[in-house]
Amino acid sequence: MTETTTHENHYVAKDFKSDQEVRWCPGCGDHGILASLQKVLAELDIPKEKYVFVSGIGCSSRLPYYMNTYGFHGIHGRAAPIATGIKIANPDLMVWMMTGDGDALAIGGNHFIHAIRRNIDIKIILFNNEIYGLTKGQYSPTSKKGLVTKTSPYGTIEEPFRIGELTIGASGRFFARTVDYNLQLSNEVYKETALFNGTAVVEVIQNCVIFNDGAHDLITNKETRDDNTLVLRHGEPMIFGKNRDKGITLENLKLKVIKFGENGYTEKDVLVHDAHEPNPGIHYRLAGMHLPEYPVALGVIRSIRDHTYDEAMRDQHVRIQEASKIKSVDELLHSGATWKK
Amino acid sequence: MTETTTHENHYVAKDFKSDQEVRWCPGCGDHGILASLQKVLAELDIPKEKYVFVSGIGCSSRLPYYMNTYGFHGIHGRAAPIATGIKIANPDLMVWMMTGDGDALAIGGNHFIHAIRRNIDIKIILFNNEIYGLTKGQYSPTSKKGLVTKTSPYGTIEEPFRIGELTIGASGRFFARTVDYNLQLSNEVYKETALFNGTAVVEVIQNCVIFNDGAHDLITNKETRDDNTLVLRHGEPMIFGKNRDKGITLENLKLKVIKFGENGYTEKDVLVHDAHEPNPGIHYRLAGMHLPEYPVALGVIRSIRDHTYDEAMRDQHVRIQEASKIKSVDELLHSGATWKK
Amino acid sequence: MEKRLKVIEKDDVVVRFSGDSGDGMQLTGTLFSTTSALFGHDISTFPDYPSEIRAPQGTVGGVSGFQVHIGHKQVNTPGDYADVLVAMNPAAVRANARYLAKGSTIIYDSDSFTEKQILRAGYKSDPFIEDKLDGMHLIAAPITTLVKEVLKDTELDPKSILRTKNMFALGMVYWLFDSKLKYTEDFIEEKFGKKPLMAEANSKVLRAGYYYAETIQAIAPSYRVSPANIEKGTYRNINGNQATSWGLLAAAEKAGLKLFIGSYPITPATGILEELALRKDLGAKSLQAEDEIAGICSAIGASFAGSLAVTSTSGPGFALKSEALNLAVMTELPLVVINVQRGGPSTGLPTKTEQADLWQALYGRNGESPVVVMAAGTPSDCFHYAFRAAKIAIEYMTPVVLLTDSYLANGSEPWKIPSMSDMPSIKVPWAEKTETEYLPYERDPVKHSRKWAVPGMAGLEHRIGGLEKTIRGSVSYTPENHEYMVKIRNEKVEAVVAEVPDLKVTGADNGDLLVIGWGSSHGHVVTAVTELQEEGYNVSAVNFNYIRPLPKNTAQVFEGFKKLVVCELNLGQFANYLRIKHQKFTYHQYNKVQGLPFTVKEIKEYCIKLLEEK
Amino acid sequence: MEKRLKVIEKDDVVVRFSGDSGDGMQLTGTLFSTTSALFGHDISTFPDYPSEIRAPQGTVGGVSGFQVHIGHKQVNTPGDYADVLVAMNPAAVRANARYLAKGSTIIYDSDSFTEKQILRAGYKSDPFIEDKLDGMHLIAAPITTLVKEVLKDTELDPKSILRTKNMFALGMVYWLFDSKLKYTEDFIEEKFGKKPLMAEANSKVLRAGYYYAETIQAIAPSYRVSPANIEKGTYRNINGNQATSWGLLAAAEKAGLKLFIGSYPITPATGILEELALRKDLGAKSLQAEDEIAGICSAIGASFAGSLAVTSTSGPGFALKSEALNLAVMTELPLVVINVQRGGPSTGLPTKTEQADLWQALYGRNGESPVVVMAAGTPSDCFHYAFRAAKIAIEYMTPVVLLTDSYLANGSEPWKIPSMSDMPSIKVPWAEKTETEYLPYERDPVKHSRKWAVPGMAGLEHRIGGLEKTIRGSVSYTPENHEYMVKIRNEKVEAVVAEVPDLKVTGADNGDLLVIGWGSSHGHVVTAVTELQEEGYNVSAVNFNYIRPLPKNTAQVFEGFKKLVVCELNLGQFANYLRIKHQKFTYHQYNKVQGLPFTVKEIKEYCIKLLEEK
Ligand SMILES: Cc1ncc(C[n+]2csc(CCOP(=O)(O)OP(=O)(O)O)c2C)c(N)n1
Ligand SMILES: Cc1ncc(C[n+]2csc(CCOP(=O)(O)OP(=O)(O)O)c2C)c(N)n1
Ligand code: SF4
Ligand code: SF4
Ligand SMILES: [Mg+2]
Ligand SMILES: [Mg+2]
Repeated sequence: MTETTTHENHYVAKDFKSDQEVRWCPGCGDHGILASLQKVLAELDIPKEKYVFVSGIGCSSRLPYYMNTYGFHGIHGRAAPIATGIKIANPDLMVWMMTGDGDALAIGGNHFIHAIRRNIDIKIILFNNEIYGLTKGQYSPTSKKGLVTKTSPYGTIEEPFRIGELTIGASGRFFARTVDYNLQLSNEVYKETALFNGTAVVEVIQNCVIFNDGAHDLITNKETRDDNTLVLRHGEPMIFGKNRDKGITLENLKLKVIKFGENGYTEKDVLVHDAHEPNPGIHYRLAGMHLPEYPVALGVIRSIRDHTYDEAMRDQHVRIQEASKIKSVDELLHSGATWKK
Repeated sequence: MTETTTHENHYVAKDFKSDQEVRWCPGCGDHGILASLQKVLAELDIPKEKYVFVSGIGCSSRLPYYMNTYGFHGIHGRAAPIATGIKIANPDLMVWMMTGDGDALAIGGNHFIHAIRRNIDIKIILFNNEIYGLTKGQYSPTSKKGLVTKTSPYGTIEEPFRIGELTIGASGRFFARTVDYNLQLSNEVYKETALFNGTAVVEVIQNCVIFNDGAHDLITNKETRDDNTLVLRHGEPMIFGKNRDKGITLENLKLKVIKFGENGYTEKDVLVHDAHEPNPGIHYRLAGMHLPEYPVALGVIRSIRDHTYDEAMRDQHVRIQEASKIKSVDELLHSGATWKK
Repeated sequence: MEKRLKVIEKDDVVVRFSGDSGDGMQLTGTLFSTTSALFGHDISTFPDYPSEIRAPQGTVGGVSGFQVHIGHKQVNTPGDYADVLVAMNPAAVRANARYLAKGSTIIYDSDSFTEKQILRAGYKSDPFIEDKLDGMHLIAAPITTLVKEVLKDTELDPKSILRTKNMFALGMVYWLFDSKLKYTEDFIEEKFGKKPLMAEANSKVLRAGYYYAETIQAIAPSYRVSPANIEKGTYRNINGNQATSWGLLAAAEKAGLKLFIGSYPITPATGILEELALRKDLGAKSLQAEDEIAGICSAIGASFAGSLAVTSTSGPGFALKSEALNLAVMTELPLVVINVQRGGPSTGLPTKTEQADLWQALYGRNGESPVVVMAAGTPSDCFHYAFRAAKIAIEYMTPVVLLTDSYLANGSEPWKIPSMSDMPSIKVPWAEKTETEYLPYERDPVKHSRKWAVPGMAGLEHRIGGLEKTIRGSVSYTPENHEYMVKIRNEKVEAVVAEVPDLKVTGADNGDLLVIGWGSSHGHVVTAVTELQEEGYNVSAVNFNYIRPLPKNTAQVFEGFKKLVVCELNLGQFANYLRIKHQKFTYHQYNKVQGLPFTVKEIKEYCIKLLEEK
Repeated sequence: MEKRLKVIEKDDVVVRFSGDSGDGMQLTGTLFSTTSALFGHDISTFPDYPSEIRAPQGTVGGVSGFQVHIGHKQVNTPGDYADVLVAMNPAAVRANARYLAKGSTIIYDSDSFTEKQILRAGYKSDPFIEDKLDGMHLIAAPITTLVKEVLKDTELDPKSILRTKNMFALGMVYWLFDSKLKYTEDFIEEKFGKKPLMAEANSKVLRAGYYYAETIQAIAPSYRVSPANIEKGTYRNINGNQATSWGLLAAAEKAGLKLFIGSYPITPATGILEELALRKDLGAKSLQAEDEIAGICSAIGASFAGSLAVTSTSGPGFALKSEALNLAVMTELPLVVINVQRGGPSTGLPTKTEQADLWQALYGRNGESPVVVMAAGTPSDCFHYAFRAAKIAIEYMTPVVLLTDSYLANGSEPWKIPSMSDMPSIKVPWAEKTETEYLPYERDPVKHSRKWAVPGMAGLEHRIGGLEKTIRGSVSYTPENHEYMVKIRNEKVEAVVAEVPDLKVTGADNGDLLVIGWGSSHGHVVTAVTELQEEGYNVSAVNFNYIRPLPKNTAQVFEGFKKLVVCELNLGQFANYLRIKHQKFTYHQYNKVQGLPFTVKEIKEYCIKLLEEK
């Protein structure tokens, strides 16, 4: 991606609004994500024409139409390879991928894990509403077990993927989680995402008001959210709770929620978040925390700078082109064994 | 799967040899896997006609032809959904899936993680030779970074998947690792696999003598293997080394190799393997251990009994059929609003 | 299952807006009528107010309605029965229940279906069940909530906000009918000129309704046929997806097999998976797979294991299944693939109808890959053709592709319920253990089908797969074997002609023009031709439901006519197929690729033109 | 790039077994000859021993050879040049290097290519490079190691074990020629009757060699043409996959674009990805994708971003790409899709040749999905057609499918190296920022192509995708817009006819019979017809390289002949396509589906029969 230099492009969020009317259902979490992204882009110092927004198919995948940048609305599940092709073809572009839980993890699951493994510089924003919105409400690979939907009239019988575990299991170097309408946290997270170099996966807890309303209620409503989420920031202790009286520690090889003052636990027992630790073990566990045993972790959970696929390809090209005697197709055609007639 | 009752079928390994001649290259690790599987099946008390061997495409995927049971040689990457269909259609069958690192993790990656997530009772034997054998030597998603192959003449530039991490990241309940020609360990592992109920993934360290010979040398040759591998058995301490003088402990949130007698470490510091711990954190780390920092773990690393997809479907069918008034298609056709003319 | 229906296609539709007096239904109706009239439709309207000026809110007495009848042809009445009802509350449903056409669409504000309101309307339980409307096409929309959400930042008072609900409903109806918003927007502008807040709010809500309908892919069934000589019997309403699902269940029951469906959701095919997911009571097993490839592969696995296996999808998903479909061709396993066609190419027009996947069904795979191809003609006969597709698949050990489309899938019609005892039997070609070795590719001398041995049968263990193989199932690269197998697979599919009924001609066997349709062209083609006949033209019609193989008497029927015209919703795929199969005839083409079904009128006009040319 | 070659197809082949005196080459040669003769081949053999009885091991002098010439027709000589050389050591290579035909295959025991042995044979470095054999088809097999491994459990002494190496090599050759092992096994049985250990060992090793060749999918190039009127110039050997790859590189250089290939390995197409992976020196970017779908999607992405994008595959992989290919159709982006056909359906015969993916290329997608379809005719003209495919893709903003096949991909021939300055220019239809808004679907009035704006160009930001859309790129469900777009996409592909050269007839423009081929039928069709002409028949030939659109003069050429016959390696796909496009002609068909190319003989025989029928 382009390096951030001095701030020359004085954009405001509105500059990233396209002329197409936004067609999501009123109240859909997607509106929040769009607003936040537009705001973040305006704050970066990158010329508008260098952004490409790529997507698959789904409500979430409509986002590129609303973004006044280059955009490609692909086919279902295939945003990752399309984005990969774009980034390889022109590593100067900043490539964002908009996808849903069905698009990225059902039909697109393979491309998702391979993009992550390759560590190509793509920013993946995964709108997780735990449902297929566009096709009107079938369960998705992240739907909670037992959910009644049109294709599971008696409740689903399969365990959902945990996006963070899957990402890190596929050697993910960057994983973050935010909430659609938590604009402050989202801005922070998207900004870190933009500045990160490599495959970045952001799971956005997104509400589908029509087909799965309230699926995330425990972690989004004002009453319960502070006790049910833990916002991680690099270098800060893992403290959470409405009264900031709870924290995470490690005990018997497992993460554990502790309450300060109970059983002799104090703030000192709390782990400090290190997003840059290469060993994925602890991040895997943090990303996998879920209710009711644990709070859900928000913020940037893992962020490891590693050689990216696009960088490695560029390096290889440079090295080989310097060493090779073949500089043109004519030379290629005449290389090796030839004879004259 | 069929419950193991009294031993009525007095099979010997030869009973599982089909009339087709085995066509793998002499010395190929696949021969070892085949021999071991035939031996294990003979020891189980399951009628031959209840086994189905399903595969994709690759050298490894030829195995079903050599097994005198029902067999289905599918298409590249799709063994998992074929096996899923078979198991759902007839849960009485014991379904084995033979696959390669390309078949399961390149083109078949999505089906692989979804089978694991659903926890359908399929025994997946993944022949990991870190190369595409059948197509004559292109790199695979498990090839070590930098490997020179026909499609990476200047060395690969991508990090490989670690099969164990990927499996557990996809909510895997059973993960084991063995070595093609380590028949004793393999028999042990395949037997546990056969008896396990749910999606079982076994990574077999397999040598392709033609296109990637010696890729696993450090962990297979007599000189170095004992120092480079750790055989895990449930309830036993994690001790390894030619002189059994090394072990694994947890320190600073990370696994650590210790040498008894050095820095005051003794056998007491060593972790004891608990394959049945539901929390995947420690298994994730054990499965991910790799050289040079850690020995490679062999044996059954994780084995968690959970409700399987096929069981859950059966339960749901029983429950709904008991409750429903519709018992035949005639009744269905007349259900709801009808009128007479 | 040949039903003799006089098929009448309505080129017209009746829409009724209904709600409380305060809900603004009169305005809504008027705006819709004017927009339609401006679009060139003929219209006839009928407003009916409650007798009291302010009847008690939420009661049947307080319901205000506005009915609009729009049509391509002259429309003479406001219509007897409504095809689309917009119901702002339960009372509106109650008031209109008996004035609804069979298979009509009801759009309702689900927020207003609270227990209190339901009781107030005089219902005791679920209004739709109580009034036997559960067979209708119900579109629930939380209109109140959505309107509040859209206007959450406005400074309007809550009451004014709620007053815009009618615009939301109107927006949805506009989307259903592909109407333009312009006239209504202009109207709003003018009406609320002095109240910019109100103007903006109404416009916003109107568009929100329109987009909402688009987002949830609301589709109105557009197909209606009324039986003429109605046979005695018990009837019900059924739509195409439901009929397809039930036809498969019927086949499974007849064959004594378990039904398995492995599919991935996709508009407009999802209804089949949804319906069969419900049918666990009848033992149907459904897998919502991770993608279309897994869907078909799981079905192939289930077939190998002895189920009646099905996979359902629409165009893009069908494309993804091509490779695996060939595995079924090669392993010669029974498999029913249902492709509910929609507008293409690529994602195309997901909610619209088209018949442009015929090529793909016939030829969209690598190598010589013969499969049986069929196409249903009306929503209810999807039952019949799904049953037949399954019967052929099992008895011939072959994949069968059944084509339906968006138009059939979402359309519904009254259907005379058949009795299972009248359905033909299905004979499963089970293999049996004998003295001699089981040969997986040994064939029936007539059908060329192989015998089916499934895991669990002792002594019949064997291995098959996608590589070319000998009669014993072992892999073979021998040139002659390959050529033999390529040809015999082809001949097997051709042998299915024995199951294909002769073409029935609507009209005389000879004449000036034969109008040829296939699949869902049925209704429009037959109606157009019947009308032309009544007008004295020498015209007949045939509609193909069996595409590969074609009926035996195809050439013979064609010979009776001076001209042939093929009508289809694509650029001429079936016409070209006929050129291959029956090269000697000259085919005219009448094609339409607009995401819409034919109209009777346009077919008639084209035929008259063709008859006049010499 | 019309080269005037007199194409000679050899219905015969020369095999030479060569090794140290102790390597048992004479026996091997004799066994192979007898097996061939038993199979009905005509043969001619030439054993040549070293002059000394026991020449120094490993030296050229010690080499013992046995040459066999086998053929369908009468074979009069043991052959001048070997097409296949079995070399048990470096000395065998040295001894035979100058007696090898162009593009021949060398199977060698890589274990014996140690530094010592290489030096001993008189080489200083890599024998293949030193003797300029690196353009040959080299099959390295670690025969010594493998033989030891096969016999590791035997009680035979090490020396006897090594003596069986010749059987391993023989097994491999048998696989290459699809021969039966029976005769050799019987021979072994008889010869070693009294030494069961030896008999068993030899049999085992023979089969191991055979299976090894199968496992590594050893394929011998089977295509050879020799230029007749040889033009002056610099020549090289080139095979089809290499020529394809280089043609693409040439197009990228001419267009000033970066070449991008996104592919997944599959026999016999992998060579293209492998070749382009090597070409980082020329800036080619290659992605070995996780599957075929990712391959084509990455190419579509690269195309959107301004590269000359390519994806290569074979039949099953091509099937998987169908859905995404439609995305390129809809977004109207340049894309070259190369399908190296192999025997189908399904996994079929992965190493064998066939022309049965034509339907799939033309019609294997949902909806109305027009793409340009081309087919190369000889290994070297893959260069030309790959270049042309890229030129059309770019200039018309359209996907182009280029069909080659296993026969072309692995076949090689001498090729006159063109100069890049003689290649036609390629004009990229770049969009430019102007006063008016950039309209992504605004079209060139003649070509109907749109303009190409790529990310990074300021002021041309736009959004496209797979839904139907208007000229501005915004989504549209409007019926008329859809119909317009469906038709204009079609017309754009038809407009490519402007780039298609007229058909050239081999022979007179009028006659009794026109023999029609397409793609790789070229050599056999033209040779057969030329021979028939020499024999006095009134026959001509054409071979199609442009399938969609067809050359303008197609009907005109057909009109000149009393009979037409279409020869192709499938059940008649091109013949049926011609029935659609040019219905008025009657087409005879000569089809073969055996995984093998035609032979000249069989085409001639068929033609003569057809000419004799009245
Ligand atoms: C090949 C293909 N299969 C299926 C579909 C139908 N389809 C469109 S979007 C979608 C799922 C959308 O779910 P998700 O990705 O979670 O997006 P959301 O709408 O919830 O944002 C499906 C199944 C399609 N368009 N193409
Ligand atoms: C759809 C499709 N794509 C590609 C191929 C070619 N192909 C066959 S096997 C294979 C990879 C085999 O690798 P792996 O699964 O590791 O098996 P191995 O041969 O190493 O045991 C490939 C790419 C194919 N047969 N089908
Ligand atoms: S259906 Fe759900 S996800 Fe889609 S736009 Fe509406 S609220 Fe959002
Ligand atoms: S190519 Fe490799 S993996 Fe395949 S059979 Fe030979 S040694 Fe085994
Ligand atoms: Mg979703
Ligand atoms: Mg492998």
